[in-house]
Amino acid sequence: MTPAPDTAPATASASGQGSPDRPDDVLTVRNLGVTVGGRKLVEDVDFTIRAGERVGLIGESGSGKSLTALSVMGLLPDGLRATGSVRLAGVGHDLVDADEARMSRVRGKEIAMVFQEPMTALNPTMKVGRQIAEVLLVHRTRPDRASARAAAVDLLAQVGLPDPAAAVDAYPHQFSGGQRQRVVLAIALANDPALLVCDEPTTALDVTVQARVLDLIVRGVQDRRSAMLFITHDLAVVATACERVMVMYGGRVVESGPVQEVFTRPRHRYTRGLIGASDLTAVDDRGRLATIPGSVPPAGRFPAGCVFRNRCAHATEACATRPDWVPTGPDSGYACFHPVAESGVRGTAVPTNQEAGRG
Amino acid sequence: MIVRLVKRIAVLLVSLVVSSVLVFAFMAVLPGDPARVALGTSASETAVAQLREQFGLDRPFVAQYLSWVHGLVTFDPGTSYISHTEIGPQLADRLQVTLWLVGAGMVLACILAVPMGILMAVRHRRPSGLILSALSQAGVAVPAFLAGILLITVFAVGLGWLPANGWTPPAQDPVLFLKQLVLPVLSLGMVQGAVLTRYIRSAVLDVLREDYLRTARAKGLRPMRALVRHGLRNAAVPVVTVLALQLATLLVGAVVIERVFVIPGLGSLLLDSVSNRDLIVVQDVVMIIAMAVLLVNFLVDTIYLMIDPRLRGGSS
Amino acid sequence: MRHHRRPTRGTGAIAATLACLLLASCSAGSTATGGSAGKNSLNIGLTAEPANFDFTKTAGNAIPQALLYNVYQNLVKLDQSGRIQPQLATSWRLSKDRRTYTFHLVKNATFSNGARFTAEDAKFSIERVSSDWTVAQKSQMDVVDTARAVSPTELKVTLKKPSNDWLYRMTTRVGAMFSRTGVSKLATEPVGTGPYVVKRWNRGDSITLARRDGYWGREPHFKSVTLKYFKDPTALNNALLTGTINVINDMQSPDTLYRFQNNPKYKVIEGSTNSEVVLSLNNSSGPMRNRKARQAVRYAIDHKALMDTCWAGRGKLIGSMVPPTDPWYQNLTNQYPYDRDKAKKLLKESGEAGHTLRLRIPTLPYAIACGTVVKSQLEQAGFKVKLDQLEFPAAWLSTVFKNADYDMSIIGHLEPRDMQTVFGGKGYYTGYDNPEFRALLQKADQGTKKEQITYMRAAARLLSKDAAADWLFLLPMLTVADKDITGLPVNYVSESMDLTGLGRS
Amino acid sequence: MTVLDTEAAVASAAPDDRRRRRPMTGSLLVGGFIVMVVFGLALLSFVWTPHDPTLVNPSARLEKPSLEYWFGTDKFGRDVFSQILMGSRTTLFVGFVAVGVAAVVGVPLGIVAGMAPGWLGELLMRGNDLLLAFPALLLAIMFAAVYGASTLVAMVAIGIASIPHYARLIRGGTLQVMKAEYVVAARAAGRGPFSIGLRHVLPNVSSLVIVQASVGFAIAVLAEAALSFLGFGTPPPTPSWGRMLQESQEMLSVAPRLAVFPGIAIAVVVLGFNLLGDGLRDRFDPKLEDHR
Repeated sequence: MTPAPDTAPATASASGQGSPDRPDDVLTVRNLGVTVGGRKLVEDVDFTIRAGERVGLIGESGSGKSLTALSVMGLLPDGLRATGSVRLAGVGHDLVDADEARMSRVRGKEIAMVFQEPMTALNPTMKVGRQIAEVLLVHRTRPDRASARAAAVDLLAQVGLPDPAAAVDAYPHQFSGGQRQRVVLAIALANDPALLVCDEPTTALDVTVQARVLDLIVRGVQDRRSAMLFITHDLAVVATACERVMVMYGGRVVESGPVQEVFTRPRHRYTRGLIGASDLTAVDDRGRLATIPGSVPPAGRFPAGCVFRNRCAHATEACATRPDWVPTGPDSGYACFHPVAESGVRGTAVPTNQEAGRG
Repeated sequence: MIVRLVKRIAVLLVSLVVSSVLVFAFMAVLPGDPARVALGTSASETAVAQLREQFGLDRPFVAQYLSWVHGLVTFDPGTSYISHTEIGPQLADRLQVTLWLVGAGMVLACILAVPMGILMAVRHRRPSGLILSALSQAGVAVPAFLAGILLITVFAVGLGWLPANGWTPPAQDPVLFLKQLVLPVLSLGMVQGAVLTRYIRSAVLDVLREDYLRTARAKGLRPMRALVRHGLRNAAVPVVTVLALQLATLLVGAVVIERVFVIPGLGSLLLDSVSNRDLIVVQDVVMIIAMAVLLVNFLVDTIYLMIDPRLRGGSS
Repeated sequence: MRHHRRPTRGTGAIAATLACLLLASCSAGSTATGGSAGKNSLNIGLTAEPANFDFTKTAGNAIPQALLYNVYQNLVKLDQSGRIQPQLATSWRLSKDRRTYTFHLVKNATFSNGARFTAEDAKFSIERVSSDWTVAQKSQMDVVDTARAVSPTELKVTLKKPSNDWLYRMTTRVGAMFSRTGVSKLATEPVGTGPYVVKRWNRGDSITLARRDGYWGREPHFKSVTLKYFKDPTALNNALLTGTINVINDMQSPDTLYRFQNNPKYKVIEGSTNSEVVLSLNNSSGPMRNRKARQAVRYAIDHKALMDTCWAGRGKLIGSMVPPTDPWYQNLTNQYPYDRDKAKKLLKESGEAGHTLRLRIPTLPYAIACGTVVKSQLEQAGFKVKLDQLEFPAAWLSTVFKNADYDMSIIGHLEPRDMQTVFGGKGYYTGYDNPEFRALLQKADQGTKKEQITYMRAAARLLSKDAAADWLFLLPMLTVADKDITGLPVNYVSESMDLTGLGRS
Repeated sequence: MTVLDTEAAVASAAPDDRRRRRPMTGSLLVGGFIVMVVFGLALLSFVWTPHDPTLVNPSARLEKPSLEYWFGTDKFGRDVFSQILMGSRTTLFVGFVAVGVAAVVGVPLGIVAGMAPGWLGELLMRGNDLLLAFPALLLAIMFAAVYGASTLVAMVAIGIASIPHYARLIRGGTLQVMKAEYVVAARAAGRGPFSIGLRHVLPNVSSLVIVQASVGFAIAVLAEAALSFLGFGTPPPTPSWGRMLQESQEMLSVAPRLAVFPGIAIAVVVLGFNLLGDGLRDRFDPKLEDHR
């Protein structure tokens, strides 16, 4: 997770570009940027995910976390361009700027994705069994329709759908949102991907089913020894599902590290605010919940220098220049001129897994 | 599903009855006594009265309406006031002509519009997409009869490749039939195609924004294949609705092309009958068109009912 | 709202089929241009299609134009120069008291249903006019007292009073000879003694006449003649240019005539018709009752400029209701020469200047063209004119013709010798009611040939002087045909388009 | 619906304060420009035309374009340019009548059908669909037969035939608005249906109406041309592009320019209104869009 300007290739995990550095590195992102018409929506994002590792990516709406995920998938909307480098273990080419023919061989096989809206992510006019079978047939991981169908039944059983043999012949509208998300998950896990990207997979679901779907995702990933990049704005979810977390704001990674460490001892002022805002037990003198003042600026309109400085109570003139990445461990660090002192942290509990405050 | 089907059939029947009443009532308002027109300018009042009696025009409206509907239902619409000939075969002939014209025109329109519309949607931000889009906009803006006149001027009168106008029943001379069909079908197909292209573009654009299309790509389908496998089926729904509506509308809309190319279709029968005050024929033609529109809409509805899994179930 | 459906495999199949179809037709199209008739057949382009084949009950000129002299025959017929000639009668004689005609009929004539033509059929046909016909022309037979078949080949017709006009009318539709056994389906299956029979009728498109086997007279050249109908003059031109038809009979777009005149493939014939384009004035009500106002109208119109503008200068300025092919024709154009100042003065004197005149024209090419010019010219002379376009025939007939709800209209009166009908009858839409005029017409009808001419001329002059209407011009007969077509009629003076003389060189 | 994050990011990345970044803003500009020019020409024709457009001048028949006659003259010697100028008035009249009739009836109908209880809305829409059974051209021909051919009659017919399209569209929009929380709140606060329709629904569906009206204008102009061609449109001597085109047909071989000028005028105006409609549609929420 990494640095800033051209000065430091200083991250522990990163050294040089090209193929993954270590044998168990699954995804290596270097210097990733996303631009639209000259505006930078995401810039200088560097990170690595190792095999079987579950990494969370949190931030408010507009922080660029979804764009980061979509860049990895090569599914940016029309008009948006990715720069930098995204390498996947076992794939001989860079995913950025790869042509559709190459990307389509990777998607669904090496990387798979679970989307936010289960209600619309499935084709309403196709039986779910065929939709699952399709991903197997496209990548020829099953030789024929019959075996693909059998595999689909199996997958539906794995994601805990009742009566999977009947479910393959049902249409999406016959399922509830949580059930549909399981179908989407079944599609994503069908080819045992090296990396699963989840974009707020539980946000649209009822609170009561969120935990179960989350549990299924984690189990599915663990069973396959797949790596996971998990995008959410819900800190509790990250705490439950991930080992490591990256905090994004204004299109940049502002802090990263093991979940426990970042959530209990945040260094970046933004991370601190975020955690404070999701702590429903902490109120101020007047009995109000803590919030981050101001609102997220429109993309590309973040201040120069530290992107958070216009909402930060601690900002000084120094913040007008860009803060360097300060590594604090092999996979952790932050970019802030006025970090929270390591000792002076109020003991903030890791939020429990429930509908926590949203950015 | 059966309940829905029964409901739709009931709606269709009620619509048919209501529209037949509307048509009949409208005809009653039309100025110009058919008997007078049939007899010419200086026929005596007694002769006119006699003819009115013969046609049954002196009966109460309800009786006239009922016998008209009876004629329609039994496929025996009776005899024209003006031509003194059976209307049934004439309607069948004219309808056949127009169906050839409109059918071939629509098929051509589809052949042009489906690939164009998809291409325009897929490339809607690229120069090629914009150029196609501009072309289709221009196509929509040109009146169909102007296109027809230009085609005649160039290909018939100028180059002498094809006949300028006329109609020959296919059974009489198939080669001539085809030759005479080309230009009218072209002018109809191009203009309709341009209109259709816009609809297809917009439908495909809508579908391209759908999440399930992104899901399909995330599965590893290439964009075109994802669109074909997952998108087109869904994009087809609004397009087919429009297509059905256009098809029915064209039954009379083709009259302009029929006029340019001197084709004895349903539209020109309508025009002739209106100017001759051949009211029964006018009534029948209008009713045929209304029936066609209602029927086609009903069929489209029913097909959706059969195909869309979401409509099939209990919930809407 | 409706929802999603499966893509259509069926569409693909249909599409492929049609693609083949289009390809086939394109390649077929490149070999030849179209439905040009073979050597033994002829295609003629016309404008007004008959509604049916029964002119005894259906008004209009389209039916006699197609059938008379071709399918039906008369005892006597009218030739190109307007003279009466024998047809089914070999000769005829008029009694001294000018009331009894004796016709000697051809011996070997048969109807297309196989029946022989005899004097009984002639008697039947004449009597049938009064008993069964419904069209306006039936009154032309009112003058007949009795018709008697003296022998199978001799017919005696006695009139109630002498009438020059009656024999002339026998050349028109009312003189058509029907079979006693062939009048049951007149609307669809006409039975006559002529050289042609109706073979096929593609309604809305064409009528095909076929040469009849066993025709009693001289066989016409063409085995089959197709009459193709075009509502639009441009389509008619294009059809000739692309070889779909061989002849345009009575062309309605004179501005385009030059295309054929300068082309060696075609010949153009300009002849005369009976069709006076009349600016009819409502003599019985409204501002046009005023004679001075009517005269002002006549002075206000520059006929030469009008004809040049709306009919490309083709046609003839006549100034009266009499075409040059009638024996009593005289040029009356100098009675009301174009004089805008005089028109303004007369209009002022009439006291009608404040009224807005309703010029209600039918939707016919010449009427629309002339209406535009007439309105402009009248306005320049100080009239206020409102132009209404009424759909022809129905709306124009009921509004202008039947109800006389108009001040001015424009219509071509194309019936032959129609001065009597248009201005002599009571209740006619022109509303012209002048006993002196009617007396002149009566004298003309009952007098000798010479007297007829004298009185008809006097009547026409009176009509013109009264400004009962303004005669804009006489429509020309413009025939355009392939160079090799021979025997084309020059004038259109009878009700028939006589096909029997046509040939190919 | 879609990835909210991305959408928001993309939207806020657009210049200005538009809510969405949509392509083809050019269509709005070009369409708007053309429409403004037509309005300008129509206004100009009230104060100035080079010649009297209805004056028949036999001595100037079929003149070629010149300084005197910019677009030449027709077979009656009338100035074509002046007629085109005057014709723009007819064109606008045509559009306003057709769109006006359709909107005045269709919009309230759509709103009522959208706000009414289910069965009533259904009934209204069924009746509305019945109108679809009578295509515009058919209705126009019938009306012309009854009331005589005139621009007004023809366009009222076209307007009536377009009512169902407006009603359907507006009903769809109304149903969406009625689901919105502020409407639910207003209803909970006891506001009557009339007040809600006027204060909440109408303003929110007005963008739909504007888009549809722009497209409806184009349809009306084309319909006028077709009807004039059939002889059911604008009667002479009122200058109308449709009738000029019809009149020019006969003269096509003699003076093709007579067809070219009105033909281009019609095509450009139709294009203009269509582009304007597209552009406006792009600016407003695309999810509310319907297909004519």
